[in-house]
Amino acid sequence: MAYFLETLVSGLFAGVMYSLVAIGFVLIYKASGVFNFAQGAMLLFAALTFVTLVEKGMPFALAFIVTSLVMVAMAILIEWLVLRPLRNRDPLTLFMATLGLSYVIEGFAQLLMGMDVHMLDLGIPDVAVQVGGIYVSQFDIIASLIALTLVATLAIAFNKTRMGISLRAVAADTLAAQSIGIRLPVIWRIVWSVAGIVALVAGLVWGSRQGVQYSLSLVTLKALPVLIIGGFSSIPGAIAGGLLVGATEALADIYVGPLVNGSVSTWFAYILAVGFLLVRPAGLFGDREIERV
Amino acid sequence: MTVAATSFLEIQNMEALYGQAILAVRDVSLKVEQGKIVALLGANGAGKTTTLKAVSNLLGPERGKVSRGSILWQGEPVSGLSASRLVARGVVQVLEGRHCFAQLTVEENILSGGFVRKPSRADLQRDVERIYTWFPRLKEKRKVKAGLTSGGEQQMVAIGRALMTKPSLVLLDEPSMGLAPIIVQEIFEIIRVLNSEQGVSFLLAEQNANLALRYADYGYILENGRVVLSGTAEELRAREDVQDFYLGGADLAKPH
Amino acid sequence: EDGTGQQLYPLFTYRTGPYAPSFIPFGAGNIDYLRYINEVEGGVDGVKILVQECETAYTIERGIECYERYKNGYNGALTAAIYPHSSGLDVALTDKARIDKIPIVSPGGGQNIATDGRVFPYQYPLVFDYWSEAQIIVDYIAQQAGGYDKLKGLKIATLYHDSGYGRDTIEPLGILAKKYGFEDIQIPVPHPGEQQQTQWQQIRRANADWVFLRGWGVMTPVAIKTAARVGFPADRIIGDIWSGSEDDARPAGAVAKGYLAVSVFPPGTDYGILKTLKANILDKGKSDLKDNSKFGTVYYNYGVIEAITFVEALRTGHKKFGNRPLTAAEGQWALEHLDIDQKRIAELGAEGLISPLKTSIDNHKGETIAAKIIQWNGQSWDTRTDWIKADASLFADVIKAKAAAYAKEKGIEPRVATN
Amino acid sequence: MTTLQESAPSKPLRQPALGVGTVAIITGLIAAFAVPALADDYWLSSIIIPTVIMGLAGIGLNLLMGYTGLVSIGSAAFMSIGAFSTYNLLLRAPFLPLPVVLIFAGLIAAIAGVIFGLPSLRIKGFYLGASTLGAQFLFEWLFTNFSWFSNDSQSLTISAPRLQILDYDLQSATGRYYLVIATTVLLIALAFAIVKSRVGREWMAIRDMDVAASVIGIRVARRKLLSFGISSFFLGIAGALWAFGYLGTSDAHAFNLDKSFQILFIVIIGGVATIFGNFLGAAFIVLTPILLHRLSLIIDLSFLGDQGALANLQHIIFGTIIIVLLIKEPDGLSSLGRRGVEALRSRARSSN
Amino acid sequence: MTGLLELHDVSLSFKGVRALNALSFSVAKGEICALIGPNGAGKSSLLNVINGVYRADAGDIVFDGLRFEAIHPQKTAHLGIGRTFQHNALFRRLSVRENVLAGLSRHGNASFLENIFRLGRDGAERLGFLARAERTMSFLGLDHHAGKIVSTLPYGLQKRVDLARALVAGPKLLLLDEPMAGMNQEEKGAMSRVIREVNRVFGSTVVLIEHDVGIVLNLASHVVVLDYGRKLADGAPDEVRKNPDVIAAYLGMVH
Ligand SMILES: Nc1ncnc2c1ncn2[C@@H]1O[C@H](COP(=O)(O)OP(=O)(O)OP(=O)(O)O)[C@@H](O)[C@H]1O
Ligand SMILES: Nc1ncnc2c1ncn2[C@@H]1O[C@H](COP(=O)(O)OP(=O)(O)OP(=O)(O)O)[C@@H](O)[C@H]1O
Ligand SMILES: CC(C)C[C@H](N)C(=O)O
Ligand SMILES: [Mg+2]
Ligand SMILES: [Mg+2]
Repeated sequence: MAYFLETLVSGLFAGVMYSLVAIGFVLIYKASGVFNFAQGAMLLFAALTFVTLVEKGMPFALAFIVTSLVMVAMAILIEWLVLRPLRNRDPLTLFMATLGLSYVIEGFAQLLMGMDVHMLDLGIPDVAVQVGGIYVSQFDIIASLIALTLVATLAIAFNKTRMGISLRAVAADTLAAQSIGIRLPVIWRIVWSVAGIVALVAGLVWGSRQGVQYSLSLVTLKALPVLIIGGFSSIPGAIAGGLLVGATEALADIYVGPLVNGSVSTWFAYILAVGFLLVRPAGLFGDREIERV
Repeated sequence: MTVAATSFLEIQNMEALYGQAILAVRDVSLKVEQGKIVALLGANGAGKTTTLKAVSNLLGPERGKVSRGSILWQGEPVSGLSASRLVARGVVQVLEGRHCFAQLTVEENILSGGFVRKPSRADLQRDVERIYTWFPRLKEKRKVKAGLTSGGEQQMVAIGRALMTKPSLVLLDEPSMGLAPIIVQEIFEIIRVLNSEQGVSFLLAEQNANLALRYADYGYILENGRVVLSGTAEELRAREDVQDFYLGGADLAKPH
Repeated sequence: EDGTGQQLYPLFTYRTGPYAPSFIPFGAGNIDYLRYINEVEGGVDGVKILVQECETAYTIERGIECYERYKNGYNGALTAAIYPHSSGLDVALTDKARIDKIPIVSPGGGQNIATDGRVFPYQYPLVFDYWSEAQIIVDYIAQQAGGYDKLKGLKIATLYHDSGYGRDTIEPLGILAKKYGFEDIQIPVPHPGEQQQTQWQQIRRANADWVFLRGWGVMTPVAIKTAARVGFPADRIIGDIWSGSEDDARPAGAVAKGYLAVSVFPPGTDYGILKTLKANILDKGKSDLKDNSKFGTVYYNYGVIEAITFVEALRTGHKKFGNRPLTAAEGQWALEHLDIDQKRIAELGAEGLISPLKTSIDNHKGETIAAKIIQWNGQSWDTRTDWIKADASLFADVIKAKAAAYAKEKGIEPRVATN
Repeated sequence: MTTLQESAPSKPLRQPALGVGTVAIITGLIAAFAVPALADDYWLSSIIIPTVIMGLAGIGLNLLMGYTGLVSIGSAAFMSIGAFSTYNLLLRAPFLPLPVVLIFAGLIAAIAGVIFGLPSLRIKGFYLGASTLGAQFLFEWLFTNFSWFSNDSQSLTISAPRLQILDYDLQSATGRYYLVIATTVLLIALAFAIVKSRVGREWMAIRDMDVAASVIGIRVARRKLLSFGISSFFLGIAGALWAFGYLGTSDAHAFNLDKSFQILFIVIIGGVATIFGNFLGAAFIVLTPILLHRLSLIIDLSFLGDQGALANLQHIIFGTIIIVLLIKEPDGLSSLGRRGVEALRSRARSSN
Repeated sequence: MTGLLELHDVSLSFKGVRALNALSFSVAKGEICALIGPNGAGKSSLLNVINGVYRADAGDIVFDGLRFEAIHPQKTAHLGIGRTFQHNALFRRLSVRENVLAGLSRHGNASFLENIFRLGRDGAERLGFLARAERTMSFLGLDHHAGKIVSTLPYGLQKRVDLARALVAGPKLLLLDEPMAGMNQEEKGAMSRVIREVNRVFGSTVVLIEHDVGIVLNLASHVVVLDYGRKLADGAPDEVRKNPDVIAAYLGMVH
């Protein structure tokens, strides 16, 4: 039982880590209907930029600000070079473009900053302490707090602010949004910038776990089932989906894995997600596609 | 009238293309004077929508462009202004068909129209309430996602949203399409009120020529992308050819 | 360019993807040594070496493409041997290599069963192999426990990279477990290994005494970090030779202190050949390294060692066939008759870097297999033990039997060892 | 209503198929005789064969995505099923001739396709796309975790046990080329037959507006599953050819997510809802990296420092080309071809 | 009352919105019945319930003697219910001919293998389909546009293609959702004639939603008025027009 609990708890924490990555996706999807596969590459890029600056002797806070600015610059470039020429194109084309983009960003990240493994120490102890029979690390708690804060802030921003409404309006109907004076380029730049900064946060958390290196860009694949379950367009869904995926995946790995001689973590979350979709076709909190005839 | 006569919106010999090759508007010249309601009539595919989009700079997203001629808004070429700048300068278009933001609630849709002006919270709320007094039906549905409302309700949302920008010229594309007669009348009454009380001008594309000419001051008739006829509303209504073609046989035209 | 008169060295790279950080220094070690041979020594017995890169991204599929591209040489330069830099690819190429008659060389990796050169004429798991590694690990643990008899009841968990490379120790550990009575726990980590929470929980739950970490790339630092999170002590984890570089331990941060690893490619710059390379290549700005601090690291030195085996094989071949580029058939003969003895090692300036290597038709791996155990002190590696030799007789029968079975299945007539 | 049924159609039934037909025959003849004679081994086995096979895989996905409007990001999984089925059938049922094995392998993939197509009855768009990743990861895992599928080979690789038809050995580059090209030609013909049939029309109807399709009586669910089945059939055979007609040796990871993305690129870049466009897309995917590599040999790029930088530069260029193509050729490369043909035709006309 | 179509206490709601509220009425075989009412009254929803796109919460429907509570849209097609849509629901990237041919799907009985390999029943089916499609297209004056992709056609023509697609299968009941929206008077007149013709020549019963009251009163023999999902009036056109409730809720002031 204790073991079960422990697995569950550590799964939940792992889920929070997935959520951190998923949030960036949701942002862009919600505000532009683009399924941004380059999110992983952005994460890598942000984290690499950050450690490179830190290794050059920059203090953490400054490095964070500078990296954020770099991500904003990147957002502006992406809007200008990719999104604007592709506006009003079908979502699949945009998805493919973000795939192309991920090659470009990954390439640049490594071209500019090398392929070494960098150590990143955020100064948060990542050693387990026993709390009521289960091991928890301070790092997990802080990561969860970060994720929750991000989610809360972004959810409020999206639902309550003018900017949020404009973002959603653009995603719903770009032409109509333009017709009432919403400026698409501005909106896109903002969303991609915010997504870039979220990527930086996620990149730092993940990077301090596994070192900052190419593999960071692969965490996208972990975030996808989270998105499916939570709903592509729901920010709270990213958390809910993350927790669900994290917990069930951990349990499955422990209890099912041995039966099939191996770890099931590469696919389990996906199959779970498919099962989930059969019951709720737009995920837990996603907007159902509105189709009226 | 004399001051206002300096033209507000002026289109000169405009030609418009879609995707480099499809000629949608061949030669359109028209004028909207301040404080007037101008009707743009014509059959399906005559080029009404294209003309309106050319004015509001929304052809770009459809891969269309103005290839010849000019469009002047208060003496300034619109080509130099972005769609959003135009809105800020008082030109707003209500798109044909129900282009509302499906995933946003009715109220959010309406609110979104107010953002360009950057009003205060209180002002924004007051403006929304004003829209609700015109379209009480929308108030009932304020929390409903716009995509789930009926066709007519969506049309009202689109108009209400555009009015939120406090325009001085509204480009209204087929407002009557799919609306119940009572709503159509309401909408046209609202147009009249806005026009007379607040001096808002309208350029109105309509199939229902009969109705449009009843409210308009002036009319243009398009055929195959050309202006073939223009005149004051009374003149047009009086002409026999117009009667036959656009106002329909008397039996069908009169609602009762 | 024209390669006529040159010897081709098809360099299978993975400069992109998750394993690039490992490859980059060992690619550089290779290239630097060959540059040195070409530019300072004027080639191998006068024969210049043409290096052609081919990116495999550590995937088998692309590796096969690379193999196809270079198996027949390049612009007139001849192929004498191919170094796939991946055990999985090594295995995958077994059949093709037999048909095409191209030697496949995997120093420090490859398949142990191919030690039997009578059945595997084209496979060369030179220097070291993972079965021996398993043996050495068990040896070390026994040493720590106070003797082989103390192994009984111990629990040794192997956390392996789920690939051809990673799976290679399952069988020998099974055999060893039976022999010594320890409990053998095998836990796979899916590629690339950036999440290992549940695996480590399993390890803790099983109350493992030791963990044999058969990692690769990002898997290693994540393993060390995750171990710390579940409270598993670092000094009870013994890394594989590919989990034992500076880049494996350093990113894990402070918790890596005490982490152990098997070492066959000793780090350091204090060897004659490294000094030569530094003077002739590195200091002249001709090194393939971008980051000179990687000079003398585990992976760099591995690259140098690998290149030495290639060059020495060519030399062996030249003695028999004359000083000209070797064909694959000649390369195969040469690889089978390698004899790098202490004297030659001294001439090479590689004392302490490599141990003697002598191959024969019977033994494609080399006769003595040994490794040291090293420990991470937070900054660098300290050597913990002297060379621990793997007892070749232990698996000899198993290997023979397996090879024979393989030969039977494939219809291969084992060669007779006549010299 | 009977009156409507009886009278004869007012227009000829068949559209003039002359153009397509002749082009097809000429291409076929070139493929059969000229190509193997002109191309050397390297070209044949490293460029032409993979292009053709990937084009075939593209057709597979295009039938699903371009014609039925169902997005799949897991196409490579069905290729792997085809490859592993072929391997096991050849190994375990030695009496079966190769063509029969290929068809069976396609059918096995088709069954898997139908099963993994079931979610499409409930979900759409990216949700569906993302859920097909389930197939992608599940099969990659299945074929690596259960060594039975690779006959317990230690590296979990499978290699062509025998590649022959009626004692004619197809191991050589030319032999493999003939195997690939013959299979592909047959499957292209099949693809055309399908999309021109009622089935194809109903697929497109579902793609364009599924509610309306269902309201007019199209059996939407069955048609979607059929589409998954047929698409996977093509992919399965393409997978078998990839493993044995091209690589010779393969493993489950050869059919990883990257391959699925490549197939997606082929469809989008080649042209959605086209058949021949897939081969243009495939040529792009196969040739671009090779050309970039060649280019790097010609142009002096030493200022970049090292080969790793070069690899990254190639990455960047590849990504950029993809984006540029998406921007400049919204309808895919096939429209480029169509424009070319039109230009030629109009020139021919004007010179008359 | 026995009609071709009968509704008994049909209700439908969406998250609190009552789109249909215990609605009952009957449509006689062979008549043209108009459905009018304010926007959002539930007219389109009603059509959607009848042909299975929506599932009623309560009540049942009798069509041609068959009683059902919920039905799959495909099934309704096979029963002989045809339908056009308020918002364009054509197969955008297909030609006019293909759109119309698709409308015949319910008559297809060749298996997919026969269809693909052009075996067995496919030949007859193909010829039969083409013949029927051509007839329908020429009946609606679409023959000159047969090969065009529908998304390139003007709106009015698209509406006609929609009608052709529904008509080609020979429906017993034809549900038309605002077939004349966005047309000018002349086009509306033409469309009215077509509908009357369809009703007369093919004997299809028609249920029609239309906001142009002039047209409706001219065309329909039976008018049902909905408001807030309830039936406000039901009867002959002239009665309905004079009904004060209808004037207040729908027609508005007479100008
Ligand atoms: N996005 C587009 N791409 C290509 N052609 C278009 C596009 N939009 C309109 N057209 C064509 O341009 C011409 C004019 O169309 P427009 O929409 O301006 O007419 P309209 O008068 O508004 O007609 P309606 O009454 O049907 O709305 C038509 O022939 C139409 O087919
Ligand atoms: N799919 C749906 N989801 C939620 N609400 C819906 C849905 N379909 C219809 N409704 C609601 O049902 C009510 C009736 O809508 P319906 O479309 O049937 O009206 P209508 O009478 O056809 O109006 P119009 O004349 O404007 O087309 C509306 O309030 C609408 O919001
Ligand atoms: C360089 C390689 C031989 C190492 C690798 N881990 C393998 O054995 O596959
Ligand atoms: Mg229009
Ligand atoms: Mg309606």
